[in-house]
Amino acid sequence: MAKVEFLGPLSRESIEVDITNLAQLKEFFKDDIVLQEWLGICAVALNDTLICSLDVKVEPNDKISLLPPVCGG
Amino acid sequence: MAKVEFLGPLSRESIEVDITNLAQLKEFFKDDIVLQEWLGICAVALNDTLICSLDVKVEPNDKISLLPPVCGG
Amino acid sequence: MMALELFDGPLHVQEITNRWFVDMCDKNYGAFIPFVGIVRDEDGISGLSFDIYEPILKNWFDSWQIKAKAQGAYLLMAHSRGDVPNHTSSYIAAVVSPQRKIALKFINDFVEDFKANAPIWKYDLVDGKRVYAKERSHLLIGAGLLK
Amino acid sequence: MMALELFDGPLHVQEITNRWFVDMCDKNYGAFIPFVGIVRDEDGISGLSFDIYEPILKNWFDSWQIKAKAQGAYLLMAHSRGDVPNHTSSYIAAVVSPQRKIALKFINDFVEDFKANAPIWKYDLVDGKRVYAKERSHLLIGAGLLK
Repeated sequence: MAKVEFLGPLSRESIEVDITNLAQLKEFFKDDIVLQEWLGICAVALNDTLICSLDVKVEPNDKISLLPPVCGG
Repeated sequence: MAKVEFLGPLSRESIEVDITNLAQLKEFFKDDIVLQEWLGICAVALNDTLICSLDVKVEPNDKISLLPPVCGG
Repeated sequence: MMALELFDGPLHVQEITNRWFVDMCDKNYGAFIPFVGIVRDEDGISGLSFDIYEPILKNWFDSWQIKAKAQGAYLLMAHSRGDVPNHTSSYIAAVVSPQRKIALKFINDFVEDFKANAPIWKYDLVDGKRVYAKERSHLLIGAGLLK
Repeated sequence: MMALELFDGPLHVQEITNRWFVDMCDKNYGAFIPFVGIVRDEDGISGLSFDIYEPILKNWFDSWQIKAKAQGAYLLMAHSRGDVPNHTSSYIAAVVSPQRKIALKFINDFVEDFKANAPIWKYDLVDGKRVYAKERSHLLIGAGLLK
């Protein structure tokens, strides 16, 4: 199972999901109305590297992080 | 009499000169071989304002400063 | 010495910048430029609050440190976690370099890229509550991938 | 508070920058950027030495302060007179501004213009003697007028 973290203002507990790529994660979230609002502005990291394609393979024990818009300083 | 200051590495005592414009100061210095070497790179201030023309009038009690190339910091 | 330091609450600016100066002054760098960010009293906030995702922040910082070292420079950074009251500091970035122009360029580019890409979330503190500063926040690369 | 401070010998960097920070942190500026110049050990020098022509330096500084205030910013500067050993500081310039980008632009432009136009003469200290740093120095406006 891969772990999904919801960072910053997403403020949700992590979950575990049984997926092999990010397209499946997109499908997994499609009925979550509240999260849909955020997904349009969230970036996605796989094992702490930002990802730009849904085709990326997800292995068991991978960590996926959802990152809302940032503003440090 | 106007006062002429030799700043920084020029390292000379100030002098007083009886002139009414900067062209006369140029004339006054023309036989000073050592100073000629410096004059090509020195800027000139009249009462602490940098000057770009020899036509500027000089009044008694004016202060003229010769400023070699600078490097602060 | 750590080049990236995270603290709970406001930064002790003098302790941090004094320590960095002492650590750096005998390393034959010619310029030391700290950028100190101070929380402004505006829009009725009592302060700001921050969440940080450390693994990606460290990767981001390390990639900048490699860039800096390639030009003979070195970067330092401190940031707050949690609440930071008005008129105190939440962020210090610094560069040292043998050369003035490289130092000035790095402090500009490093701070600007920090604002755009460091995985830190900012909240206004309003009536004791955290309000996500969504309008002032910046989309990261790949944002919207799962929409 | 003086915005332009001149000292005999090396600058007490921590005293100066700490004091500036304390003076400025409650004025609702969002960014404080000191640039600290440190004397590098190079070419066999034991330090640098400086002459300053204060009247024109003050005019130059005041004209920059007017520019800064027009954009809501404020400048501070300290410089050494006389001898400054290697690995100590001869020069600190700082800007405070409500806005980060204005502060970053000012510290760059102010320091660069300082290097080009401030009436300060630099000497290398070599074997206890002052050697004018002619090759590293910059002609002022109107140079050569009396040649």
